[in-house]
Amino acid sequence: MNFEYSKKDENFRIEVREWLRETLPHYLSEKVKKYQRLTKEDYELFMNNLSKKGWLAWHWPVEYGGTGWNAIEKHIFEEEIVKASAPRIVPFGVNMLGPVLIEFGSEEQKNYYLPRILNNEDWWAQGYSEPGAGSDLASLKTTAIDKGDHYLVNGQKTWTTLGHHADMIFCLVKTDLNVKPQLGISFLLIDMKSPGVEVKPIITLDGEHEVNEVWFTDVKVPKKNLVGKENEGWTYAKYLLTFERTGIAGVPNSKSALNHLKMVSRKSMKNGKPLIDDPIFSSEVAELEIDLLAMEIFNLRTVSAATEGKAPGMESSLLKIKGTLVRQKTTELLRKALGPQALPYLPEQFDEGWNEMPIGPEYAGPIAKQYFNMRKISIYGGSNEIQKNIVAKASFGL
Amino acid sequence: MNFEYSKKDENFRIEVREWLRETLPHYLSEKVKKYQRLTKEDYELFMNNLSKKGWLAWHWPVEYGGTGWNAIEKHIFEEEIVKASAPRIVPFGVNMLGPVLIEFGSEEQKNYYLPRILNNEDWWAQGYSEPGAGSDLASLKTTAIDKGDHYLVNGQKTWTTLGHHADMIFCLVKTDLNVKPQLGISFLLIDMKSPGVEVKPIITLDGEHEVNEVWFTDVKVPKKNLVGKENEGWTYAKYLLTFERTGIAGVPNSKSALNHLKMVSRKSMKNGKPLIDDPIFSSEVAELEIDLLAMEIFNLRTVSAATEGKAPGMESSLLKIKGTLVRQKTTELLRKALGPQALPYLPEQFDEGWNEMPIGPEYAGPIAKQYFNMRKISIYGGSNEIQKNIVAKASFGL
Amino acid sequence: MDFSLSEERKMLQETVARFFENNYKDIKKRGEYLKMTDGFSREFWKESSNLGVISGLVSPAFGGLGGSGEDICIIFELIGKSLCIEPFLSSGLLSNTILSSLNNPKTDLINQIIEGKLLMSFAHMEMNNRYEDHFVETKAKLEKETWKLNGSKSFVINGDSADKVIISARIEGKVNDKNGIGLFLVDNNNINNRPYNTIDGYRSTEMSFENINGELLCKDDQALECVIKTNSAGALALSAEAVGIMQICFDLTLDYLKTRKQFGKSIGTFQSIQHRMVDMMLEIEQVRSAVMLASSTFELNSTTRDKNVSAAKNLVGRVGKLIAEESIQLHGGIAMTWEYSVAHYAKRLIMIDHLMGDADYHRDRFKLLSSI
Amino acid sequence: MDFSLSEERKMLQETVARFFENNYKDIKKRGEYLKMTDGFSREFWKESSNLGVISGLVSPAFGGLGGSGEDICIIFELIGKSLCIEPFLSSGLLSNTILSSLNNPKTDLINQIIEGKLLMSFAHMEMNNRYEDHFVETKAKLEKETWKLNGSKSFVINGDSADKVIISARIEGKVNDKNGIGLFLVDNNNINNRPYNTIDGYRSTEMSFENINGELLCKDDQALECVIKTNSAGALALSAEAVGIMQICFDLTLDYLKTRKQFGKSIGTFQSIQHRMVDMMLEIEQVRSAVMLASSTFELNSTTRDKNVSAAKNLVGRVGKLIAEESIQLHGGIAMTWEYSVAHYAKRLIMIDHLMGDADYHRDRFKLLSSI
Repeated sequence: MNFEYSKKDENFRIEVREWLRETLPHYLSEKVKKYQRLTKEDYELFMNNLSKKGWLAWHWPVEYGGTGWNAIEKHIFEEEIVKASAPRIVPFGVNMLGPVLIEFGSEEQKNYYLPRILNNEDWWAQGYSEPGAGSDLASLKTTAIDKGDHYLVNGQKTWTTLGHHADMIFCLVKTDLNVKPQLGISFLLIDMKSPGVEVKPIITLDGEHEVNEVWFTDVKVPKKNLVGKENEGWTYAKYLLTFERTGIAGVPNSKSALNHLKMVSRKSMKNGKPLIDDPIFSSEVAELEIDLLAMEIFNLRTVSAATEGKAPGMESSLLKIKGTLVRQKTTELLRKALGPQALPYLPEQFDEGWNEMPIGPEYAGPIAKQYFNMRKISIYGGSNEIQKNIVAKASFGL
Repeated sequence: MNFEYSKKDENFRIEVREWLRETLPHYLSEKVKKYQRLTKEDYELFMNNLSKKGWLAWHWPVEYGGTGWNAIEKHIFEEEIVKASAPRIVPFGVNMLGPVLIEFGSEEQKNYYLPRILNNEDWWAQGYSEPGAGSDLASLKTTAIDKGDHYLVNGQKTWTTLGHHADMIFCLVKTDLNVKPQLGISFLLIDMKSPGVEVKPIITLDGEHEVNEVWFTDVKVPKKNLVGKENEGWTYAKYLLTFERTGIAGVPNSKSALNHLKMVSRKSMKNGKPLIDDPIFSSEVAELEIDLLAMEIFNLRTVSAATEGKAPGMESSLLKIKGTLVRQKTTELLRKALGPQALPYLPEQFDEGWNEMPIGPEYAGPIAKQYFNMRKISIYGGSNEIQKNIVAKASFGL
Repeated sequence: MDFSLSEERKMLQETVARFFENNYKDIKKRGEYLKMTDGFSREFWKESSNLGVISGLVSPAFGGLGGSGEDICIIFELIGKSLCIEPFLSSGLLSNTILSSLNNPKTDLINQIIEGKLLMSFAHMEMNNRYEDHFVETKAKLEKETWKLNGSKSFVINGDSADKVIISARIEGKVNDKNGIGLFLVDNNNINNRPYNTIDGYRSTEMSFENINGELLCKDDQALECVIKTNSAGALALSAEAVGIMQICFDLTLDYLKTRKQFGKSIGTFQSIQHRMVDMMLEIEQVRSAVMLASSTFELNSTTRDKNVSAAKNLVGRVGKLIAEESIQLHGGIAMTWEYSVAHYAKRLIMIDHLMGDADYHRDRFKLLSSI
Repeated sequence: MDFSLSEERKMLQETVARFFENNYKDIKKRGEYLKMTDGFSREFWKESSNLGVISGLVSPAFGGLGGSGEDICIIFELIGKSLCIEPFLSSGLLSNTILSSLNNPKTDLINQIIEGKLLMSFAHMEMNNRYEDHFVETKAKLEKETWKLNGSKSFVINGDSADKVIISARIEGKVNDKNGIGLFLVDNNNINNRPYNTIDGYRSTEMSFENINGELLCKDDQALECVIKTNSAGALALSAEAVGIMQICFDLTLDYLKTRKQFGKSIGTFQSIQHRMVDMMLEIEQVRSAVMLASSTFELNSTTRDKNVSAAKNLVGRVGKLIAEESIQLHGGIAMTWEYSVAHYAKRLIMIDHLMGDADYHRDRFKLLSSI
């Protein structure tokens, strides 16, 4: 056993870090650090840079314009992006749709869409969840009726992240209503400018607009926009959901959040002493750090196995569960660290260019908001309960 | 609202306390305090005293020789018994069978058995659990075949507490094998001296012999030993299980254990200072004390409602769950408090008259043993999981 | 021993419950109130006064109709259930507690508050004060028989709309000294206010002031005991509020579990979910019990009072987190939306742990008071 | 980066695994060994030596065949799986670690241990020492060029059967001083032993001695560093042992859940049980990961070594409790019996937290070493 990165890996890390230092604008990393709202342009700037560098499609095989990186390299890349406080890479086109098209798309679809994704020309959204179907995708209600040369789509998608920026959306739709729930689903690409598509914002509990409802009323979708075979969308959906995700545990994010927590608890005072000197608070921080340390190794074990071609199975689910718990615990301790300073909530503080005096220390502003926002990570992408069901089914032979 | 005991209640408490002080031998309370093994005679001495005083059948109505106490008085009685370090009252005859006979027994059974219970003449055991039926009593396998004037009993009971002392056992047996599990069960009184009855000790994980297997091989049981009607034993069993139990949360025991914990953590040293000065350890003790304080009120609320004739429903289950958690947490902290002193295990230390030097402080001896022993309380009497099922079914309308 | 409410209190409970239900029937109404100038509805406040809800927080000795620990808890549990954002805590409870605890109680002001004519607030917290009763940096000095105050106060609940403010200020000693604190009555016109909303939808303000006049209400031991008692009253009220919120969170979750279907069954039929609901139910009963104890002993000696309040508030902090997080998790996505009420209940429940001492603070105070 | 074992180590693993399985195939066999004079089987120990298991704990530099953090963990994980009670910890690891860490390593003694001819034990703990490395009351004084030892030692694992004992004793300073400690080699014949079994079925002893001769092995900084290193080695080994035990507990529980029926279904089909099994599985993977980290960095500088060992041992303490308690609870009654093996695994798992520093001790040490 040897947990050290190879010289080659270390060089790769330096390359990524240097590139980020050179190309990521200071104002943008500052916005990310301060949890300010990112504009469409902010995301696009970063993704265009990646595209120019040839690093946008970091999960793709080389022959399609991807990087061909192994799992360790991907892991390093993800770590450095978070460390540099870069915006997150909007994953819907490049990380989610891309691999599905590469595996199941027609030549025409590949030739048309893949270069556009590589060049960051379309903003893609994901149309999986529906109001009645959260983690249970089999009970979809959105229908696509065969009308000869096109489908007529009716229904509603929800939790569409950044859908208000999107040019295109890939959707799971019902094309056969007379079969068992998991059959009769197809995978459709829909132009957001089509007549009958309507995007309605969902304001989340932290007062922010990031997710949306997308409504379809008699939307015509050309047949060439069907991916793979009709009624086999469930297979593609599952492929996408289980697609190797080295970052599922969110180790880099939790590491960065833990460092932030340590900074905050050194500055927060309790009875005239830094909070970090409080034996109980520091013990909570220490055990969280130990959990994270263990999870980092668990994650690397899984990543490392993936480089040897072993597909992560229930490990992905376990890492998703632990990853969300650790991340949420970090936001909880941050909130606790602030004491009463967690109360004030100035929505305008998260706008670019806001330069009033904050209330209390500047770091305090986003913390309670982040705590509530982070409740979502154990719900979306297959809730932790669903992950447990998956592990039980796959591993226990029950 | 008023949480104070009435003057009348306080006087009653003094009466019980005085009586215990006068009648409970010092050697016996010392044995209890030191967790030494109690002999059959130890239990009987205390129960005979209670019998003479007219307090043994403390749950029974006055007309049957009971005390007629209300729930508050019963609660006080239970508290004082624990505080005085008296042996526990073996509950099988007086608390379990007694109420069932009073409600469902024949006149002949009442006239014969109730006085014998009142006078502590028979040692009763409980024959509910079977190897294949723990919390799920409906799947019993012990059979009683109708042979005209008697039943022929075959099968095996398990977890029979103190069954090696018993003269009599009340059993649930199958009298009809052709109906749904919960039907076809009868409630039978069996003489332990009958040919074909065999008691085999079960040694528990702490090395102690308290529970037993009881085997029945072609045991003849006279028909007059059937309680109530044939095949309706399930009703009586449920009656017994839900019979008003003021003590289900074990508040007095946990209070006494908490005091013990405080004593031990004042004497245990960490880095040259009493462990109780360690902020983390003392915080665990404090939060446990708060939980117990809340549970005591929760318990009193339930007890108090019972005096007004409101039968405790899901409260019993909730109190059972919380009561076991609090008690187990106390034993856990006791174990933790000892550090390495928890390791030595001298079985002979729990024999009467043992007077060698203990290893480490005298209080250390029983603590690890008790921690392991107390794992049972969340398993028996309907495991905590079963209690949760009961609450969910009864209260959620799901 | 008696765990039931007296007939009068049952009536109070029913009246207030009906009143809140009619005026806070949904979370949108609350949102509208919140957007008003003061962060609450003056009209609702006036009606609360007419109905005697405010006077329910004040002892008959000072013209009220209640004021015991039990009364406070009855009203605040209902405040919790309706997520009411009116200044019951600042004016109704904290200010009245101080005004009535003085050697010469300010009965005139109390009566004006009860009548809904006067709003007041208690400005004790400071930016560097983490819940401590005696941590006061704000300075008071006597100039020609007039007390002059200098400094700033933080997180003053409904401080912006208050007509008068009670300010804790240090007459002498160091920031952390137990002695040397005074309480002063100040006209809010003289204070520089920076109002804002809190994450859970309440109005608060940062106050700063230079050389403003203050009327000395009490000082030293009396002032400290007054702050302690007031903060304990606040912690008790918030604990009762939390009980109300927890109950609503539980009920909303159970309702949702019954109606929401997944994999062809209502979610509530899944055993793992049921067991978590039982855990929630059990812990809510525990909190309810602790709050009952604290409320019924609130008039006893200060050690018993503060010890039992701390037990309740500590448990509220621990269980509140469980209930808030589980309510959101068991709902799933819908609980993450602004539109659905459970998020607002959960936010308030969590933030209650950041007011009047969090679980850690009260655990440590409990430790001290029960000599662990 | 490489998380797999080398071929040599895989072979070691397989050989040792097969050996343990053949000799510890059921819990009754262990019970028989335990009842022997020494609390273990001399025959088994001799075979362990022949097979090279003991030398697997010693570096080739001192005549062994392993001795790295990884080797230690491979062997102790298997010891955990078989619940082996042989003196691998006392003789095999702790004594050898000290003997090989000296400026003049005692290679002759090491070789005798490897060959199964010599048993040794490390007597460091005392009745009032709660895991601290430098807490030593036992006294050593130089009389006419001979070191004389006075005092008592507690919880000396397999101390009764040891031929020689290494005793930590204070040459100067106060009980809690970091300096002034010496390690001494003593003949066990001179020591008064009071042997007993521990609750988890291991042999331990209380030692007392008056004015006995000791050979000074090292003192001051070197002695302290030696104690720290030895205790870290022990904590690492126990952590690996715990991983093996947890895996068995999990497997036994899963097996039981599959076969045991209740309400007409196997218990394992109940969702609430499944979710708890997933929690267990996840936490075991966490512990396994932490132990892998600690084992692979055990040869690095002492800060890294001790920090990662403490992380692992802290997690072992926390997760061990979960696994032990859940294994018993999910089994139900049968786990409460002596006859069924899970109780013995659970007992050992819990008591591992009482050896070589508990979860609290190692959390505090982790805090210190990672400057939290």
